[in-house]
Amino acid sequence: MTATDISHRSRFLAQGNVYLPHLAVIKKIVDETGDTKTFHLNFKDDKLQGEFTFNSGQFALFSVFGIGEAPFVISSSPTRSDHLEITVRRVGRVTNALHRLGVNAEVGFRGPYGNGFPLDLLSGKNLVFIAGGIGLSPLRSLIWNVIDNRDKYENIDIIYGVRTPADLCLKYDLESWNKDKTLDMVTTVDEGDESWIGRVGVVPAILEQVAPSAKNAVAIVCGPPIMIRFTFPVLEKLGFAPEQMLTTLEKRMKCGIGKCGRCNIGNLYVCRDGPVFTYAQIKQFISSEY
Amino acid sequence: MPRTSSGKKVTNKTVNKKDIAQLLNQWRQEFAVLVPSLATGVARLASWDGTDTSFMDWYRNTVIPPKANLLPPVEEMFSFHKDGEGYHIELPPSDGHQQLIFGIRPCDAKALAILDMTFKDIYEDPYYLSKRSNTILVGLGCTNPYDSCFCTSLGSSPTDSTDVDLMLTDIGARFLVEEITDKGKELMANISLAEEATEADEARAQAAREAAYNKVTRQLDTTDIGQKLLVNFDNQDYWEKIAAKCISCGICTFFCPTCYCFDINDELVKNRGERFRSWDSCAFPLYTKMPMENPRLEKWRRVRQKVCHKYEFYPIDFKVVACTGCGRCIRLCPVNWDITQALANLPAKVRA
Amino acid sequence: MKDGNIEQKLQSEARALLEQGRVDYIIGFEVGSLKFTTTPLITNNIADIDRLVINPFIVNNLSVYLTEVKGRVGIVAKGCDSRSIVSLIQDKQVAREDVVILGVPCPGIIDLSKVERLAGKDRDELDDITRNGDRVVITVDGNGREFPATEVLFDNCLGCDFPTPKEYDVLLDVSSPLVSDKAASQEKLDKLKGMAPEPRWQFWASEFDRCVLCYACRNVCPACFCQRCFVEESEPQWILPVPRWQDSLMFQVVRNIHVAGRCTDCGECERACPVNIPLRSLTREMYDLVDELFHYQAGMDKEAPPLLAAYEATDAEDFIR
Amino acid sequence: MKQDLDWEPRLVGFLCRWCSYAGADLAGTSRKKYPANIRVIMVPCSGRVDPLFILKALRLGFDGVLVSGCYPGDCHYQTGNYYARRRMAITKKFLEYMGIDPQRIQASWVSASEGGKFAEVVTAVTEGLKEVGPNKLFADERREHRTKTTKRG
Repeated sequence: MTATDISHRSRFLAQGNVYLPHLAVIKKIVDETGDTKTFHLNFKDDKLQGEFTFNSGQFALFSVFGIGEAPFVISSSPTRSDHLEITVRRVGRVTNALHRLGVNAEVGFRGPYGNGFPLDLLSGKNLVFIAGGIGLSPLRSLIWNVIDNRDKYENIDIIYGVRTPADLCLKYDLESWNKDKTLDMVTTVDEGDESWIGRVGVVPAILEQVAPSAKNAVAIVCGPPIMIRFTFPVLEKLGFAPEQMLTTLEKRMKCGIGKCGRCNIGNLYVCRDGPVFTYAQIKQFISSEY
Repeated sequence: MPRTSSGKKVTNKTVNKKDIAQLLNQWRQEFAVLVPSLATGVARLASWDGTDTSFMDWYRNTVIPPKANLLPPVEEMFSFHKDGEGYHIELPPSDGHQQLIFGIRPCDAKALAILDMTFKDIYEDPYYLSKRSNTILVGLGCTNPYDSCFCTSLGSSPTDSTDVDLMLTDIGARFLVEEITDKGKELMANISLAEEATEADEARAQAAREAAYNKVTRQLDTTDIGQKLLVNFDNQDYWEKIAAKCISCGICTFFCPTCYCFDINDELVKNRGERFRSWDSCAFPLYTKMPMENPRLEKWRRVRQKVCHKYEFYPIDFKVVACTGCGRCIRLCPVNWDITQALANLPAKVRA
Repeated sequence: MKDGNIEQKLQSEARALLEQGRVDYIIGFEVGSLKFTTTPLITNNIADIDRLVINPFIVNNLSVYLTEVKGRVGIVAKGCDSRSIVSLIQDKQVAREDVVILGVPCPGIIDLSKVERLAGKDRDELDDITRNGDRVVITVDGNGREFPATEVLFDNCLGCDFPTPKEYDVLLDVSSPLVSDKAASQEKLDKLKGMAPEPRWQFWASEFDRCVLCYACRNVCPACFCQRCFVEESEPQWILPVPRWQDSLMFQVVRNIHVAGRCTDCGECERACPVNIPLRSLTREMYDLVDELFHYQAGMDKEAPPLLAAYEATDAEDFIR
Repeated sequence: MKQDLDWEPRLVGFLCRWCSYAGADLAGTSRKKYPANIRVIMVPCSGRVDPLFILKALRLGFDGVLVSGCYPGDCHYQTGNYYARRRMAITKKFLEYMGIDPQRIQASWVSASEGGKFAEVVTAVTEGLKEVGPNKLFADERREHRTKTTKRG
């Protein structure tokens, strides 16, 4: 018996033991904000680099050997680059250690794990991306994927909020999405400064102002738990059904494959059944478990 | 009614209790034999020394559950070292020897069957499963369950043979031996000291099963328990009340035969290091702590997780309650937190 | 501590405290779910007060709950427990005016593992255990056997100097004599001190080899009130939080140093340990060391600064080069 | 104690930056001879030394630990060394009770002007460690019954 069917997912290329990481090499490091960096990685083994596949929204466990492992959603799109990207904010032991690494350093990689975004379900829909802070990074792979298959989707809205202008991540992406006439992009900050000319206000409030139509639409939400909790009610008000709301969740994680416990919301494990969930799936537990 | 294990048309055997050492020695030619032992200062399954069968006098159940022999409190996952070419990863040497666990209780054998589900799910867990597939279980029915035992409330019994390879039932001077699996049959194939069970032996075994069953006095009503827990999920008053005296230690989970949660940690000394996995517990605040927030910072949320995981979530995933009623959590708790009491007081309905 | 009078007095005091709104919660003991056990009762409900008991099995040091129960609290405290409360006051974890101490003069608590050893039976196989002054009667299969109480009391009780709380708001009974046996209380420690250093170290190595890092010792300990523990959350990670004997031992040694001058020898760590590590042989040694080196006894003076947050110019330094 | 002839004890010194570290510096600049067995870690004050540091050094296989600070009354932070003194007293005694030779855990007061004393202390401590022998306290890997379950009985 398996609790979850994973036959359709891109799967970890195990070397006989699912806990053994592959080696990946840092090829490039981009400074995003004061505490956030984007790492470009290649597998050390060229053959593996060729064989590796993943779906937008899947995550992997990255090791700094001797410090530990942490999960990150792969933020590059399978449609674009020949390398993997992750965007990492420095908040804990492993992320601190990652930030200390330089180009050519080796890290461990286990993945891809998790379900990724349901592209079938999104196809033909209006898409509303709603992201807060570093929460843009887990959506980024899907956004590029959608842009690269633009004809498969209807309208695209992106609402992105951060605390202050200095916290804007992935500015190079924001710029190109801003220029892209086939999508609508709104950027907001909780607190502006003299140079800020965009909107000011928290994401749920701006969402209410932008008021995207729920008709034939799917909203895809990622951000800090507080933002997620306040965004769903606004979407409901706008007429989105729980099945039309997707989110990708983050929890403390150790194994990534549904065994170590800890990342569950009810009987659903973020690693095994997620990280992408519909609001309908997690609604009954989210108030007190996230 | 007690569950009898065999509907099969096989003749059971008997072994004289006096011959147990001889029997174990014969098995020891082929397997690493583990028996209930106090040699390390606490009751656990440990390597048999070849002579000591005193466990027959004291053994009711081990303190450390048999899961520890398959999912050890700490084990090395791999080691790594760094040189001019980068990192190299190495698995610890594996030891394919078969082990035979003698005397496992039905509740604990059932617990291993429950653990199998998680460790086989999605991606196979090589550390657990390699040991598991090399393990033979010789069950020993209980004659004297603790007052904290409640296996009969969970569809099992003190003499249940469902999850073992070979089952022994105490019938006085002898054990009735039932060959449950092919592995069990093989175990008995060359045992000359075994005799065929007579009808009187079978009758005695049946009486022993019934007697043991009736000795389990602690009861837990598990009817609709998952549904009741679901409607009470947000009943914070209830959870706060039952969690109040919990001290958030790891005893009830570490010593639970079905709890499997683990942590993973690295250690590095100069250019060499190891990755370990070790038992972890949902009772610890750190278990779910993320740098910026913790979804289970408050104690009642952690107690809720423990209870719901066993009685609500595991049944959704695997159609079985992840509790076998072994009673360790009740016996060992420093503040006498009692899951049977906690669940007995679960409100049937909650105000909307 | 056997008759119903003390229980009645406790219940009426506790009820009055709740009724008059002088406390928000009562922390006491009620009958446990297993034979011969009690369990903590933490309640703000007057209807629960009838369940409060006092008997020879009130093992827990309830002061461990003081740092988490919100509001003003009425708490049942034996001698050692009341010292733990004072120690928490010294550490500013608890304000004196927020606790009403319901002091129990303690004649010593019965150690069930000792009873089991004497009776040759497990706790649940015993009919009865009755304390009568300096005697205890253990009844198995209808047959009572009498033993000196000193043979069944906890080691720490046998060595207790302050069984009656010094700090209290209500004393629930007149002081009752504790049967003590200082030699028996120190027996395990003396045996260790008689050993050569190497076997002594090996002894501890093998004891901690059983440790599974369940942290029960830390979590039952009122002196371990830190919100974050050095063993789990420190950067750098000085100790790997995995149960190898080396790490478990280091954890326990440093824990002992952290609770030096706070530990009242209540013995809860050893009682809680599910794998029988003789932790009191560490905590009591530290207790004695602190007394010997600094003439300091934990939890005796609520105005005094904590031992390691203070110094005397005259502190011994004969060990310093 | 019998030991490898080539063996030299390794000692970790936690030296307060204001007195003992300066004292060690002076010992160096004034060419006082002392054994090269010490690895120095500068700490802001002897009061900074957590007993955990001492245990960690022993856990890593160092043979001894020296904590050195300013004389009582001379602490740069007024009182840090007084707290250190209490802590060191119980740490040393407690570890001795557990079976660790007290020679392995040493403390000294060395002022910034006492290069000579620093050299003497390190020499004496090193000699003491030679008597005690190599630290094998934490070397023992036990727990076979937990990590290798399928070992032949």
